[in-house]
Amino acid sequence: MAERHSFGVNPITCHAWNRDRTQVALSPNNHEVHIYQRADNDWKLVDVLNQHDLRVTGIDWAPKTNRIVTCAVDRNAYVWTQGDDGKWKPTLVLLRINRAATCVKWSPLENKFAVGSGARLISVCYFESENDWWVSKHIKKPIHSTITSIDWHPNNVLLVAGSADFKVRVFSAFIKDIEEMPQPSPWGMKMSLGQLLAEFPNSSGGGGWVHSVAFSGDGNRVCWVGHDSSVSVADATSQMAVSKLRTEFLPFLSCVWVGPSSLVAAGHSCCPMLYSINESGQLYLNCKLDVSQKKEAGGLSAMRKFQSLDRQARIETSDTTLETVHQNAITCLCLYKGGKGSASSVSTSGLDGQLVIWDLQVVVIVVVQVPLIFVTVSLLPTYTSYAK
Amino acid sequence: MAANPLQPYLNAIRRTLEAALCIRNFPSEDVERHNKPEIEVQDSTNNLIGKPLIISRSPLERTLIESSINSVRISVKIKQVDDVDAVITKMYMRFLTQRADQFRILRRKPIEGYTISFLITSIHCEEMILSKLIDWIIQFMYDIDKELSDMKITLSKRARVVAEEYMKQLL
Amino acid sequence: MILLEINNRIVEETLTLKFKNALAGHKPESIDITIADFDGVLFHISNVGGDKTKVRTSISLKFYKELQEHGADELLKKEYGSLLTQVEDGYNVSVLIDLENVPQNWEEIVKKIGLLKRNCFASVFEKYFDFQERGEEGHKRAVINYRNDETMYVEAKADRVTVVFSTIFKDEDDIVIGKVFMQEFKEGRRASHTAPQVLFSHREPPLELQNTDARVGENIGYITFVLFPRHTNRTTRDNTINLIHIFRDYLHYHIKCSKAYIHSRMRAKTSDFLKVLNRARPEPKNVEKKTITLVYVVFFHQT
Amino acid sequence: MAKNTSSSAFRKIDVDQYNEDNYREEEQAELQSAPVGPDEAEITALMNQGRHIDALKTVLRNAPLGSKNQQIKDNALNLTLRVLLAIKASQIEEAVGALDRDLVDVLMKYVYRGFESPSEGSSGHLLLWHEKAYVVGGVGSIMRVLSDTKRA
Repeated sequence: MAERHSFGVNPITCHAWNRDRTQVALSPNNHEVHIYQRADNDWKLVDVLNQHDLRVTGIDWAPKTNRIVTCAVDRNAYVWTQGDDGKWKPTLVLLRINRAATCVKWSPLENKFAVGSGARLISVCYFESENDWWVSKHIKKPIHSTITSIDWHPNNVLLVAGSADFKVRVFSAFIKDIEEMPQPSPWGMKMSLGQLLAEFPNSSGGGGWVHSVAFSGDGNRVCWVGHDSSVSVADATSQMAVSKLRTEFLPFLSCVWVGPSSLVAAGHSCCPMLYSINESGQLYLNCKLDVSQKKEAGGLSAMRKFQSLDRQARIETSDTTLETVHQNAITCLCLYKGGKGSASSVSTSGLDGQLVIWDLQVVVIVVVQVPLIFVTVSLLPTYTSYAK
Repeated sequence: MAANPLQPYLNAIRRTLEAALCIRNFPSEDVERHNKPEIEVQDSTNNLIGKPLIISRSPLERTLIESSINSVRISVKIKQVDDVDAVITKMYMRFLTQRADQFRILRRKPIEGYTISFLITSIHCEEMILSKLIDWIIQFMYDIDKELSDMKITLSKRARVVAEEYMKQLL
Repeated sequence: MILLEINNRIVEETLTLKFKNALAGHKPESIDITIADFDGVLFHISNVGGDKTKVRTSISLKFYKELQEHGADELLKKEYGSLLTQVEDGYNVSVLIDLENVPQNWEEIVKKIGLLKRNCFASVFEKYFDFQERGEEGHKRAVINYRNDETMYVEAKADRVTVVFSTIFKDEDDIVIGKVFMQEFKEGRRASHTAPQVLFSHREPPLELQNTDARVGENIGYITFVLFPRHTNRTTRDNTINLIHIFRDYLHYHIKCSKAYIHSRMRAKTSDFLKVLNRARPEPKNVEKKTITLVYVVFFHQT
Repeated sequence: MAKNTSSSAFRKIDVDQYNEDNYREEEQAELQSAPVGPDEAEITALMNQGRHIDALKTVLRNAPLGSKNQQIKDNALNLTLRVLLAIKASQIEEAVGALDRDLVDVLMKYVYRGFESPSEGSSGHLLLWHEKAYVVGGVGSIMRVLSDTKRA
């Protein structure tokens, strides 16, 4: 269920797969982007993109056109195209922002991409062939703080953005120069650039920075995770009703749809979790993807270590490795196999420098027909017999 | 350690730390190309700062945990009953804060009204194993409390020996 | 090493060496050394007029004039007799030893010269102990500025002699530690009910010195010893003088020792903290990539 | 000749506040109308009848979290603390068990608020409440206390 690869000790900020998942682009928490080629069980470094001079914050790999877009704290973004000699060459992007770029996403048709930034604006960039560079148009109103995460609607026009002012907003990112007016969607009629179609506060409690947002496969739902350890889904087709689940775990840092009504969220509790929506539209915790040596509920085991220290008065606590596969927060979650409508596995990377691929197949199918308890019980004996 | 009186207090602090230390690398919104601990930036817009939490064991002993999106400031007020406590604590804290660079997470100057302050940024959370960092802070608070009372006891023990030795000669 | 030595060890060792060489017949070399002692006292051992066989030891005390008023010279004459010699300029008392004819009791002489400072001090105590013994009241109290801006007062009453030290604590932490010590001195009587009564007052002088010009200040402490006849009679007086005259240095010496002790403890504990904190950093152990496909392949738990 | 502008006040203007993009507190106000807070008589009555758990539920249910009026908030805080301190240590587990997830979050907010002004003995008791509330609410309830702008 979990295929685990480590790239050293320092954190991986973000990663992105190419189309056939043979190559991955990831940034080791510095200004470089490393491209690894999978060689059965091992990873060979094939290329290093170092055009940025400050930490890279976002990478996105367009599968069809095989172009990588990276954005960094140095307020720049670059679109990398692979020359016939296999080398990646950057092309200039005029973001026109005066703060760090925080996240970047290709649009479904890969003819434009959006970059969220600390300048309290999103710049939507499209290619201008006359001078062979990417120009951008800004979406500013009414963003009040840094954009933390963005995602595209399948119709290539709508854009959802989560921000540090506790709001999730759906904008239109329609660029008239390169595309024609799309037909209206359940989100709203007016489609001019920058038009605010919907705005959701992260919680009635009025707080919680939004860490990650995502449109569902069919584009009718938006899910997001907030700093108040919550997972929320807003449904355009049912009068923008928001179903919110305040969990007891540590806050999640990223979320992605893996089915029409199920999504995976992962974050500080180092364990990716599968959430689903029941018929009446209520979110519930489906199961945890990390069942390795699951001894007690999520959250850090420091509490248990402290008690054992306290009970046996052991001065030096043993090497406190967590039970979960990831030893530190998960910061990036991508689809590995399958699309948003029906993904079969996802990949996570985190501050512990590990990249782990989780197979949802084993869990998702079995869970759908069979109550949860039976599954974990059936899994445990096969698993525990193999345990050390 | 038998059921020591500090236990519930330290447990509560541990849990609050687990929650507060969920921070991420967050470039500054106010200053171009800068990455500042938002908790320290005075004029930072208040949406990046969480609610400061106080855990107190008695009116004299409390811990203030102020968290923000990319940094956490933990300030501890250590019980000082009389001025001997105050002097020993002052000497100890000056000693530690002079070595703040080696400690990396120790703040040079404590927050107003507190004895000692830590400043933990996202870089520390990336570099260190979080549970060990929390264990260390809890162990630090426990040890400091024990160390200060030990020193006070040994000081008065020394004084007694010095006085008795002198007076014995004067019969 | 809790009690301070009252003799000056360097003076003793130098003179012993001189005598030993002389006895062994070696040719004496020339000597000119200056030695410092508590309360700004200076010793100077040198040859008289370049004559290597004559070794003169001189002592200078800033407050010698005040001691003279209380009969310091008579006491020294009684104590050192023929050893006294023409006073070296810049010093208060000089004693001469002749290496050519080494007296029989030279060890005793060396010991006595080592106690030169103590004997200078002793004069004022002896005088007031005698007053008390003879029951004479009403004598003016002795005021000795034994250190700049620190004074010692000795006063005789019918049944007791009170000695008051005023001392300055340069660092305000020292006052607090000083108080801890003085608290123990006050309770010293618990250990032995015959010990003298000790009082300590911070900032203002004690009652005896109310209307005098005694200094008042934030970092000034007054220590009062109330000595009873049992401490000041003929037999025990010398021992009492030995202890009382260095009390101020004894107190400050132990304050500094306690601070040094606290620092050593802090240093040890801090290095502990640093070691444990550095262990919180994950060491880049050679984590080989182990593929764990849970369902089929056996799960390796890396050690 | 150039007139010397002696005053340097213009240098001290905080320009940022005029940048309307900056996050401002007040437009959060319109979330819902602020409740008036629990009414004292009802709570005291419940307490006298010994129905402490119901008293706890009522005081938490209408906690004036969003209200801008500090006076209402302080009254609610004192009332809640009175209820919390009245419930004996042995009963705490049972009391927390009777609360649903949202009320545990509100309880946690009041526990932290209670820590801020410790009267004698209150902190020890609140530590117990904190532990039991943590068992049910998990670290998530502390996250809510940290991140919600509508505070106890």
